Amino acid sequence: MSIFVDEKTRVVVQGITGRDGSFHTRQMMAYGTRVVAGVTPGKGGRAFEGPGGAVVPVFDTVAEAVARTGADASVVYVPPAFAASAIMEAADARIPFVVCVTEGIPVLDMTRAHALARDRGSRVLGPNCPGIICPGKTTLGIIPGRIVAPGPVGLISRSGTLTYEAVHHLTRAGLGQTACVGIGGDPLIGTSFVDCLEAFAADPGTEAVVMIGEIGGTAEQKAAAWAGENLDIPVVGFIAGRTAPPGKRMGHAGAIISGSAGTAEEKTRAFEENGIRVALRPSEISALVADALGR
Amino acid sequence: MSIFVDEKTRVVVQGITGRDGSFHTRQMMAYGTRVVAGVTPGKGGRAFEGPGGAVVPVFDTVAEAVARTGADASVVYVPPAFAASAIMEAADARIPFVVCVTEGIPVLDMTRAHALARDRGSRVLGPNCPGIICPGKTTLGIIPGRIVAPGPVGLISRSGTLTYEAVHHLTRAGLGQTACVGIGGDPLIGTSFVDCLEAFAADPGTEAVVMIGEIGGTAEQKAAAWAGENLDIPVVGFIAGRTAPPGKRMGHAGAIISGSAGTAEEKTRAFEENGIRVALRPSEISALVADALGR
Amino acid sequence: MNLHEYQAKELFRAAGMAVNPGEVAGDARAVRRIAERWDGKVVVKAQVHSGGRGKAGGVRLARTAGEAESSAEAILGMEINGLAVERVLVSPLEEIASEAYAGVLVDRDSQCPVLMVSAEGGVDIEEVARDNPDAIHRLHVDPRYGLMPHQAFGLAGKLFRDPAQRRQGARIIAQLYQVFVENGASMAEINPLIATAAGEVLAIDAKVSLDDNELFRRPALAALRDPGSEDEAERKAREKGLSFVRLEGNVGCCVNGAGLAMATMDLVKHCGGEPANFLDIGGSSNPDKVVAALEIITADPAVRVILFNIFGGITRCDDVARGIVEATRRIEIEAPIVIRLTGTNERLAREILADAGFAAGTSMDEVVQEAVRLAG
Amino acid sequence: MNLHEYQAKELFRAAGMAVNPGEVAGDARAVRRIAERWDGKVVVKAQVHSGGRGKAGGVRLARTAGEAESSAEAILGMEINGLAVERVLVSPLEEIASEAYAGVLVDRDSQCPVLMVSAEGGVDIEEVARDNPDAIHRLHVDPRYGLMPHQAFGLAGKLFRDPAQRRQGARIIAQLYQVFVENGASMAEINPLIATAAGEVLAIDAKVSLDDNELFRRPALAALRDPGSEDEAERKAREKGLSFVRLEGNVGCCVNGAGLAMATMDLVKHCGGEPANFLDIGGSSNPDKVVAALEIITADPAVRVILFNIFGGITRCDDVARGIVEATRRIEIEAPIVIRLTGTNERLAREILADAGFAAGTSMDEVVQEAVRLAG
Repeated sequence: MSIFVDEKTRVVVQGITGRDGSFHTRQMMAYGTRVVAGVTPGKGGRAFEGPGGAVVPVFDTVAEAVARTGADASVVYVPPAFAASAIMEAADARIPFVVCVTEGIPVLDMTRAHALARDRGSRVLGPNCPGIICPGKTTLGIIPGRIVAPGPVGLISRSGTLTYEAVHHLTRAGLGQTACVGIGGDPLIGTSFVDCLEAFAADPGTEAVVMIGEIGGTAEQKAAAWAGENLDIPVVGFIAGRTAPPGKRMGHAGAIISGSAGTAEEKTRAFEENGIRVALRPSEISALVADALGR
Repeated sequence: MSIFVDEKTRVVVQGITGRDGSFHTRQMMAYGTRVVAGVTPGKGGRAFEGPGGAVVPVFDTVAEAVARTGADASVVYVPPAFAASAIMEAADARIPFVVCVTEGIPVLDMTRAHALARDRGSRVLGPNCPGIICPGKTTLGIIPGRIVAPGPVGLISRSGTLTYEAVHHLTRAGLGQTACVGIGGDPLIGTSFVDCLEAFAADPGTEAVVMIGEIGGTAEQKAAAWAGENLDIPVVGFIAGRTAPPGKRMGHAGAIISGSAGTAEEKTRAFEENGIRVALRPSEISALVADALGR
Repeated sequence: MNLHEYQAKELFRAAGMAVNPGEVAGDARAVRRIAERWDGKVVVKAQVHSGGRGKAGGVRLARTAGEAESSAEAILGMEINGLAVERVLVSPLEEIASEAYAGVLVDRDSQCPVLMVSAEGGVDIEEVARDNPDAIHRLHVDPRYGLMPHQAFGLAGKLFRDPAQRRQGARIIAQLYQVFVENGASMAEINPLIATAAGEVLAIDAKVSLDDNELFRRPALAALRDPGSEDEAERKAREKGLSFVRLEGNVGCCVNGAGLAMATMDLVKHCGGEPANFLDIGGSSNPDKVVAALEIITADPAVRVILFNIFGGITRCDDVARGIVEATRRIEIEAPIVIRLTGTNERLAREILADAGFAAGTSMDEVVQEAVRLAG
Repeated sequence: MNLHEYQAKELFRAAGMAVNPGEVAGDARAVRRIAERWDGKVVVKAQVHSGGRGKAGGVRLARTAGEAESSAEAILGMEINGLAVERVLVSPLEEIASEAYAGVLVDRDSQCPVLMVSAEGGVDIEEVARDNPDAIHRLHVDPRYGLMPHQAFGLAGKLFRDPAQRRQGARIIAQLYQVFVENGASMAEINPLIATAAGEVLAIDAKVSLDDNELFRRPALAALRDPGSEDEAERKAREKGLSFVRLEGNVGCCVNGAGLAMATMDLVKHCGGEPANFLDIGGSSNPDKVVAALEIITADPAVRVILFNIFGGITRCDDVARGIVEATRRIEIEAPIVIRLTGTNERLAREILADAGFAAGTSMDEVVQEAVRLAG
């Protein structure tokens, strides 16, 4: 099983003719994602060549792409100056699920984009996220397909490569995944840990969840509280940034400790208080999951 | 019976210390309206003296007034430059029913105010309207209490004094009212003919409806179509402005014929096509109502 | 309040829009000098608050400066729909490859600004709306978000196929919306929005109406009002806070409330008369307003009878009565005055009127019939 | 990007806010001349990107111009939290009747700007938040509507009882929000917002942080960056598009991805070592970035070992390998380099490294342990 998307999801790629957009569109198509349309303003009418001779029509606007192809999810690979507008365009075209990979979008732009997405009933994943992969089914974003495998574990993470590290260990330990979701490293993200936990809770295929958090904000604490209250499958946690100094932005715009909130200690405590076992090294995650699943 | 408000409605008056606000607050209180609070920014803490020694507390903000008095309706007597903000304040304080008497509010201000009212779930009556009176129960606005009487007729109108003219005839003919609603003469109004028709349709006390329209827009046509489709009590109509020239604003900002839409002929035809008998003179309205009610 | 084309274009330019150049002049010699700057190849356009300028001969093309001068001579002083032309706008001729339309106004139903574009520009958009409604594309702008870039780009795609022109069109549409919002307009329009032979997208006409209710906070815009373009009586009424529209008949009407005023006009007509005007003295009780109203009505030589129809609510009948008495003292009124009064302070009003020798009825029907009879 | 107080105050003044006057100077003689203008009764404040200026002695009051000069001498050249003070702001002393706080930032949970005000101003707001959280009043601003007048007036009521001061306070709160939004700030703060003895409401301090992601479209604001206030290595990293934070240890870290970079630091510590830095080379595959990263890391004399941890996704391992080889050719690197590579083009990367005499592991745990061992 999977969450949010599956093999039937029809994907439009915004910024398909750009450097990142074209590269990752081919990667997604090679994995099996149904990329049905691309959008680049001013390049409507062209055809994008995917792997194996597959051809994807390019449109000027998302609305046209939806009208002509029935796309029901979007992936945004658009430079930061225009990315919030691209999300708003997708939401305004009533795309129900929008993945935004772009990093570096102004936060005030995102306050408006998130507001419109809420008004239009669109779920945004990200921005500044690697996307979502449902092993064996579909991938939207940039998570490398070769490190995942189908199986019973749901994974949620604020980061990109750290997610790969954890998934890699899981896959090598024979613990495949229902879905791996990178929710993004920005302070304002459209899909939270809790949103993903709810989705995994409703997915009969998911038997355990891995949550990979980091310093900054209180999203992990909320997720832990929610899991403690509502989730009856085991959760394994990891928090990056135990050695990060306060007040410094650690790469991700969201990874900054302000005041006493947002430290790794606080988050670790919240995890443990809610029955979530916390790995101290990425390599420990798979062992804790195997243990929790009784394997 | 009544619609939207009744004798239990707790009213806050915005602009209570102003010339119009204070005069009409006393009129409303004299009629029996439960005026529980007033708001004038900068005058919080004062007391407003109503008729018969009654005292109304004045607050700086609507939020305070609601918190302290449980007000659940507002009447706005605030100059046009600040009236849209006053409506937004009321909506933001989650007042479910807001009457705005003020005339001359910039239309673009009202696009925002109406949007917020929708977002916050507030119904706005007006602006540029005389308000609503439920004979024997309550009055919010400026409709003179002495011309109405309780009875089975619901009245909806875009104008003020023309409403009085019609009500006056009804009352003298022994045809009292459940409620008389002035929806306002502006192009953008919060409560439409259809909204009022729906409310009257749900009110068991209303046995006939009078709709007094005028040139400009297509609200009367929509109301006629709705009534033809949904209403099983008789409706009597009147349209003002049969002699108005096109392209000229007849007093009300909304009363302007543009193109072929919005003429009195179009509206009269829409009424008649939907079984609404149309009076050619205000004085005919009561006779048509009496006839429709079989009196 | 309507702006002249040249004023509207200034607002467009201030927003950075690509607008064709132009200069305003009030006499034909000046037009010749301006036209020389563009080799005489210009268009001379009457600046007047009226549609159908072209059909009325108020827009002329010239190939030489001399032609421009004689065109200006023909246009200046011309009357278009009763309005004298006092100024012309002179602009260089553009080579037009295509003509489109773009406009924005506030839509009553959605309560939002609505942008309208059509690839059929340069013609009366009302006609397009009637004859070929599918040629007009509408977009409702959510006032909470304003016009979003993809929306402007989407609309521009209805007008231009060439990507560069589409981008220019999108920019102009966004600027049109910006002008509309930032100046408190009730309507803003470009017709035509052209692509030139060289491929540039350019606004070569401009029409902006401002929301009168916005003017109090926009003194610079309020100052653009052209007093010469307004009917004298309507101007005076506006200054006195009265709503007045001149009509063709001979029954002068003075009513409180716009709806009742229209209904009164209708009843005059229904009884076989012809109203001379729409006049709403508004809700406030002020004898001075009544005096001003009577001055405006009696200034119209066609008026044979003056009809008051007052339903007192906020308006106090005694204030109206005092105004009538005061006016008859100050100005010579030959036409008979017929009065209907009911409502607030009605009794006091009747006493005041009786002291001055006036009677007043209570029935609108009866009084209107009487007025029509007197207008004979 | 943090602004200095004097820069933030300029933004406030541009929005029309009532801000106390002040002038910036870089030497004590100039401070004396400035102070004379206000009879010597001034406050001299270090302009440095650090909190706790007062506690560190960076804010001094003077009663005479001479005192102002000696205060400036004491402050200029002082180090506050490792940052040298190069400029002071000189302002006249105000008679303070009350001190309040007003600030705005974007709230993660509501995804809206949130305004915070407190009648307890002039002190560390974090302390107030901890010790007396009820003294802080929060308002979420719906970004679709912006700050509405009643909201600003409501907040001002938490600060001022006097109606005139409340109105002034509401105006300043609205202006603060305007500065925040119009300049793309991530934080804007007035602490304290005072009422003077004469009853005026005035911002006498100002703190603004700009969202780095906004700077590309705000060149005038980007130009306000004070290069002297930045760590040299952090400045260079920023210019090269790297995320870098200097730490205290001796294991230089070079990682792709912020989360993995933090996890690597944590693992270094977990294995008994101390990371010398956080460094994320980002996702793009670019040998030049790797060279720049190595230059920055090796410029730190404390570094005893350099640890690469690369999980190739978008990042191509061969690009990183090329960068390492290239850097060792261009610069002298004494510290041993320990490499972990896995993912995209891993095999090619190993070949490139082997040709240059480097080995690379595949296990993060093993390689980190090795690096810690080598750092000794």
